[in-house]
Amino acid sequence: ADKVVLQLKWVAQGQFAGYFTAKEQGFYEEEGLDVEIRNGGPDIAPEQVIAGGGADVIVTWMAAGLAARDKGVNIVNIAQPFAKSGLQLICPKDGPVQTEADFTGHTLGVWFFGNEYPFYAWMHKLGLATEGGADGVTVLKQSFDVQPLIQKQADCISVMTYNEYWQAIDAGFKPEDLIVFNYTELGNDLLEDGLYVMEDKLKDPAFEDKMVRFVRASMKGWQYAVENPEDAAEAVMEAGGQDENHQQRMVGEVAKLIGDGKLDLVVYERTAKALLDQKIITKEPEGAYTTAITDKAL
Amino acid sequence: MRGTLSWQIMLVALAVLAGIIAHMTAANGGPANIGTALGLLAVSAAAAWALNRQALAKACILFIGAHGTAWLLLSGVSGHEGQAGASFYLALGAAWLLAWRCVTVLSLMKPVSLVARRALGLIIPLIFGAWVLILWEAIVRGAGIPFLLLPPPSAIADRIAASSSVLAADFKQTVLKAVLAGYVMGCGAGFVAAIAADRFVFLRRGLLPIGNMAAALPIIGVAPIMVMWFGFDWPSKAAVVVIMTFFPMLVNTVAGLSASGHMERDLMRTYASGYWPTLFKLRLPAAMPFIFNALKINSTLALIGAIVAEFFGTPVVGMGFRISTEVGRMNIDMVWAEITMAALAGTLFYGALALVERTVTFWHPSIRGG
Amino acid sequence: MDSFRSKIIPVTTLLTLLVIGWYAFAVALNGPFQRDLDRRAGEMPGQLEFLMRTWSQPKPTLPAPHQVAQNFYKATVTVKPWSNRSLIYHSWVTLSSTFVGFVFGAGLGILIAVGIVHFTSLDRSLMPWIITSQTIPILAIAPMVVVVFASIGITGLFPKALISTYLSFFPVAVGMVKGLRSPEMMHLDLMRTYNATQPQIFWKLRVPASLPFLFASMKVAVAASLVGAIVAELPTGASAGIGAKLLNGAYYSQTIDIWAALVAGSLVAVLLVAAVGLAGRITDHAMGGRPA
Amino acid sequence: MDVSASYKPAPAIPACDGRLANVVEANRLGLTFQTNDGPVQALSNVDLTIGKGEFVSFIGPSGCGKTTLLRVIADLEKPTAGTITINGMTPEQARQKRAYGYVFQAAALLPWRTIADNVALPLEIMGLARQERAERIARTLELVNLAGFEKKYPWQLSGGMQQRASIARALAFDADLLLMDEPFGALDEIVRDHLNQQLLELWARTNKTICFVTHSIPEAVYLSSRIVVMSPRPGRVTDVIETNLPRERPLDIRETPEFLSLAARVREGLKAGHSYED
Amino acid sequence: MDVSASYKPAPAIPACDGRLANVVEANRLGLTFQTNDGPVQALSNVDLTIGKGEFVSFIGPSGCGKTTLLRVIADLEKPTAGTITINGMTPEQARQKRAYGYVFQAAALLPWRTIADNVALPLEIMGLARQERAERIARTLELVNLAGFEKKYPWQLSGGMQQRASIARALAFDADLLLMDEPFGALDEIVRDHLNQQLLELWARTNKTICFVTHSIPEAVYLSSRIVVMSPRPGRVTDVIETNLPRERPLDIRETPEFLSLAARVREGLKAGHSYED
Ligand SMILES: Nc1ncnc2c1ncn2[C@@H]1O[C@H](COP(=O)(O)OP(=O)(O)OP(=O)(O)O)[C@@H](O)[C@H]1O
Ligand SMILES: Nc1ncnc2c1ncn2[C@@H]1O[C@H](COP(=O)(O)OP(=O)(O)OP(=O)(O)O)[C@@H](O)[C@H]1O
Ligand SMILES: Cc1ncc(C[n+]2csc(CCO)c2C)c(N)n1
Ligand SMILES: [Mg+2]
Ligand SMILES: [Mg+2]
Repeated sequence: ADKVVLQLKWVAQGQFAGYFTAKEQGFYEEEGLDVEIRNGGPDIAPEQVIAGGGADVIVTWMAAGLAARDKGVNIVNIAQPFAKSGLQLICPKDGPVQTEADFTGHTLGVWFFGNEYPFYAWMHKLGLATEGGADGVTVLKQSFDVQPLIQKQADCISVMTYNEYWQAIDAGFKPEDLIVFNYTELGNDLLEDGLYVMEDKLKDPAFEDKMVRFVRASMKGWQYAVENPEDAAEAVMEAGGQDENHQQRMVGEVAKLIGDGKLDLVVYERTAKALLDQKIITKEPEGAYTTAITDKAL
Repeated sequence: MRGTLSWQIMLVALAVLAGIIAHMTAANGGPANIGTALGLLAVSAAAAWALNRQALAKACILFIGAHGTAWLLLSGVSGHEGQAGASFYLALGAAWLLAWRCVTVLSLMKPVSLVARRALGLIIPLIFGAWVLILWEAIVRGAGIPFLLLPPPSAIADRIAASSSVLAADFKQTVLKAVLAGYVMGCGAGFVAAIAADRFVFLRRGLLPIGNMAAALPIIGVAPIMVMWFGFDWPSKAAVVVIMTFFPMLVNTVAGLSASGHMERDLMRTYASGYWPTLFKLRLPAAMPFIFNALKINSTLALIGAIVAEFFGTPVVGMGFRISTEVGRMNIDMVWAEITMAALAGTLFYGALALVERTVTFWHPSIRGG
Repeated sequence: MDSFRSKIIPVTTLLTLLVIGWYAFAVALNGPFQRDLDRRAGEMPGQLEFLMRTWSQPKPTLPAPHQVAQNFYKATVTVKPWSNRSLIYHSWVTLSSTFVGFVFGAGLGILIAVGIVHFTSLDRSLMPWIITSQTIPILAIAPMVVVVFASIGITGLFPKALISTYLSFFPVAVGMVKGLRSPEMMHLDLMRTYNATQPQIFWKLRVPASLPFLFASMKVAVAASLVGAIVAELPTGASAGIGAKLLNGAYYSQTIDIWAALVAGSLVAVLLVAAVGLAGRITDHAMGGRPA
Repeated sequence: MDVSASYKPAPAIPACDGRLANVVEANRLGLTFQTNDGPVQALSNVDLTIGKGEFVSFIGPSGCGKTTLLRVIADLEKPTAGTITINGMTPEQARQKRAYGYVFQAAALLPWRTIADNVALPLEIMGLARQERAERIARTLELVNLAGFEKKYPWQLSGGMQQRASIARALAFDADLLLMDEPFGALDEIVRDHLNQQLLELWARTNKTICFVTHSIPEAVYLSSRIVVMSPRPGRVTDVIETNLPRERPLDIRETPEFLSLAARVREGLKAGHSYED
Repeated sequence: MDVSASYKPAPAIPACDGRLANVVEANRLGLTFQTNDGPVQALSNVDLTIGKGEFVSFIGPSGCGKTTLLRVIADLEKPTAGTITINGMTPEQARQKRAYGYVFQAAALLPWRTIADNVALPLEIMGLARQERAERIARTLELVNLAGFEKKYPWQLSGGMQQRASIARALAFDADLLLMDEPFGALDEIVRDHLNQQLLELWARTNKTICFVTHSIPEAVYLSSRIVVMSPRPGRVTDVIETNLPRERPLDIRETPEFLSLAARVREGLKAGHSYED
């Protein structure tokens, strides 16, 4: 079997259920692939891993992927399992923030490490400064969890629909206690989990073929996971996930974001433009994606 | 020394020979200047060997030979990144050996004048450090190591120059606020705890085991909690530093307090000296070498602690914040710029401590010489 | 064992005080959120009921001791020791890389100290850079280190132990340099009159004289080594080890799990430091151990 | 040599047996050290009474327990048998009242203090004013002939000078009871004679009680009002000799027949305790 | 007392001036210490020749440079002026050949070694076999009367016993040149006499060269073939006295007129170097 190393963006969890399922259900094996899935973690940048040759293919967000490409790491999007964004900002209803207009002068929790681009794009659109002060917002680099909200250290915090949102609920917030700003609904969404490989490797037809099979099996895995969240959660647990109930719920939520695996060029253009507007990338990205793989695979 | 051929020079000769062969046989392309570099190496090695007796002249020649070669090689590699061959590395290695020889010659020199001694004390580590950088630059660029894994020092230097205001703000946030406050409080708390444990047997028996537990409260677990308790700004980082530095101070002070001699303690007993006078006049001075041990170890731990603590909830400024964020943004040169700042600050702080130590524990055999 | 018995009462007293303070802290820290919750639910619990609630939140800011104890008990006694859910298993994983890292770190530290004490050129050129090396926030770049190693195919215990080594060699090196230089001048003179060789002076004089410094430093080093191992477990994507437990706990806001893992980490620390202390005492005894 | 025999025995030292004025009273004192290789009996059945103003020398072979006895008096060692009182108090109480000054067998100077600061140490602890301290330091350093070495550190002095600094330190302390453990061991004859005379003068002037360990028989006889001869394994008192020499003692008293016969008696006692058969 | 004057002066020690057999030769030797408070001239213009098999005593007031001179001979201190050779070699070469054994003024025992192990230290360094070591240890500890204390640690011994252990250590080393810095300072008269005799016997038997620092005039006269009197600030040699006593010296030689007149001459020399006017 052909060996493939997949580097995830984060720890084993429902967010990656498709890949775990594909492995568990033998979809990769059917394609003649031997896939090793490497979990990520805080401060593991998949882009760095692939640049160092530590992986064949990575899962990362489009913004981070384009930023890395801008820095000379020639990675290419070969498939886009997540069609929609799961990012949102939540604020307690009894807090000071009710609408976008209330942001000024308040503290907002944001994840950094390449996850901050959608937020900055949004603030850029709203015309809000992010250096603090009375007419801007104060940005707090948020930890993994929802504590800043409980502790009232931030007026609003970032959550993923499939993860931290439910932690807030678990902690005792009721859905009706929360104001939710969903990036997708606001039209601010930047593309999230996609599959990326090094551009020069892709020139090798054997590698390309391997990726075709990989994407095909992965999407099959996602398909299966969406239809069988229990099995998918089980596969996640197998891979070192924590808290089975939570993973099941996560798979269920992630399922709502999954598309057919093909990159939606409209959203791609928007993502690229937002990054360019904020000077996160310095030039119009070229060749940052290929549809060749998905065309063959799906 | 003494007229014999040192092993470094012998190796240089071998490396130059091998380099010439490799250079002749290598395909065209690759870094420029290698021929010139090999020539310079050969000349300076021969001159150093000939000048066996005059240490200063010899050191100068070695210095010029080594660093001239380095300069030639580094300037030759630009435009040819990742194309270095055997001859390049042989020349580099030979230059490094010359520098090593230079350091050896310098450290065998025993100048009489104080100024010259001080200068030597600076030059030697600087040459060593310069070579860490030269080798790093040459290998990274010669082998074409991806920028994302390890940027060359020159890129880091450029970045430092370009982002000095950001670096200054981060330095202020992390070092001047969190580290200093935490260091002072942590060392102070460890010290006071050690005295308390020394004063009261009850506390000694109870506190030390519990202190041991605090030893390994891993910052990674403590930092989020401190953020919960002290907010996301620098006080929570200072708290982490306090926890990090507490234990080394406790352990060393406790060890130091039992370092005074038996006869001296008996002497104080005959004066019916109370606990405190004995502590201040005998046991603390005798404990000073240990306490400085802790202060030195802590000076580096404090920096690490504050930086790591900034991974968990911070305002968008600070060295740790910058490091983790810029890794995510693939600005690895910025990460190394921050690391350079941290290293510089830490080394200076440590050096200052070592100076204070020399004056405070002038009487200890380790300072009087031994 | 006598010293053990004499410690029991003070340790338990202090621990009791600690626990009481902890409960109080828990009320203080969990109280505000509990009040928010109650307000949102429109409830008005009594004084005692309120206390109970602050001590039984599912994701408290500061879990009450009994919550931690329950969790700890569950994760050690009721599960198979080698299962993924057992803190014993995770502690063991961390302990083994700590141990490897510490052994290498202490060895390296001693080696460096020996070099520095014997070669002025090393003292002059190496020492400043060893210090500098420690001011590099290795923990901050631990992920990069792990990435770099993974990219050349080195994974598993080695990168973790490497970070432990990096953190633990320094205290040992600094302490040993001091210790190896601490023999009395008169004793050094004595060895000179015997024309003792450097190794003889080293083994018969410098080493015995340095032992108090060595053991004090090793206590610090073993603790640092543990911190290093735990931190290194975060980015390796390791699913085993106390660090992985802490990370998972943190990621899912499971504060009780975090604290249970912290307790496990502390116990490991106590164990390690006590082991070094014991080794120190045995050595001291073997060297005539004059009572203080 | 001008040997003169004209000295009269001095009158018995007053209050030598008076209950009230006794400074040291030991009854069947014993001390056993526990060592890695079995117990060592350092003192056994020592009975001893020292009156106020006496000058008592302890002499005995090396290892017979002289230092140990002094340490028991000074409350640095607890007896394992018998009782001892100092000025009617326990040694601990006496120590806390700063009843005595102690000169150790080794100099025990603190390496981080200059000579002057070392002498100042007990004075600082007693809380004397700077002025008073400076004066006492100057006086006692002068007395032991170390004026001019105030600013040196101990390791910059010769062995004898260190020992003299330590004597100066004890004298500066100025307690009523002086415990001196071979203070003049490392000094040459001339300095020794000088210091002997200084000590006698001090004793005469201040009526201090002095317990003095020495290895020199002439020194013991020259200085003391009473000589306690000890013998080892287990350490015990084998002879107590009253010297009855006058308090005023010029150096050449050492050549008088009384002196020589006393010395001979001490020597006999000493020999008896030795294991050498010569 | 049975004073007998029947001893004849011994014949001049052979090779005392023979160029070849000189063990120590110092020419205009000087040594200045740099201290925080100015230079201290410890030795100045010292000329000294010691022949093979001589027993030379150094005597002089405390701080006059005796220890420093011995340390220069032993290559523990570098002279700042003049030259010195040991057996025709530099002190450094001599030290490297293990030409001498040194007894320090303080005992300098390693606290973590038992007495036997302390004596074993130089023997281990010389690489002697265990068997040989054990034998030498037993013999020398016996010599200094410390048999039975092999397993004790230094802090469990009295001051004098520690000093004796240190003497045993130097004797076990068994070098041809013995440098002894007040070895018997902390010992009582009886032990001292005993050890003096032992040392003389050893000297006679082995023809070692011995440099001996002492503060006791009788000891210096009793032991030496030559006495070097020194005086301080700056330390220099003021007198060199040949004793010319026979090599065989019973203890009571100390009461012969020759002895007493030698002692008086040394005392005069010593006094001259002192600043006391008495
Ligand atoms: N390391 C040193 N630094 C500065 N001065 C020193 C040092 N060692 C000795 N001296 C000085 O040198 C002089 C001679 O000292 P030395 O130890 O040789 O005397 P000594 O004759 O052995 O005296 P003693 O009989 O008291 O032992 C003294 O004045 C002393 O202060
Ligand atoms: N701390 C100790 N532990 C065990 N034994 C000890 C200790 N201190 C002293 N001794 C033993 O007690 C005995 C008496 O010792 P002490 O020091 O009183 O002798 P000393 O009369 O002062 O002899 P010196 O004249 O040699 O100083 C010795 O045999 C010694 O070995
Ligand atoms: C330091 C840090 N970075 C990101 C997240 C949140 N997070 C976890 S998974 C994920 C989506 C990426 O695939 C995001 C944004 C966090 N909690 N902490
Ligand atoms: Mg004694
Ligand atoms: Mg001396």
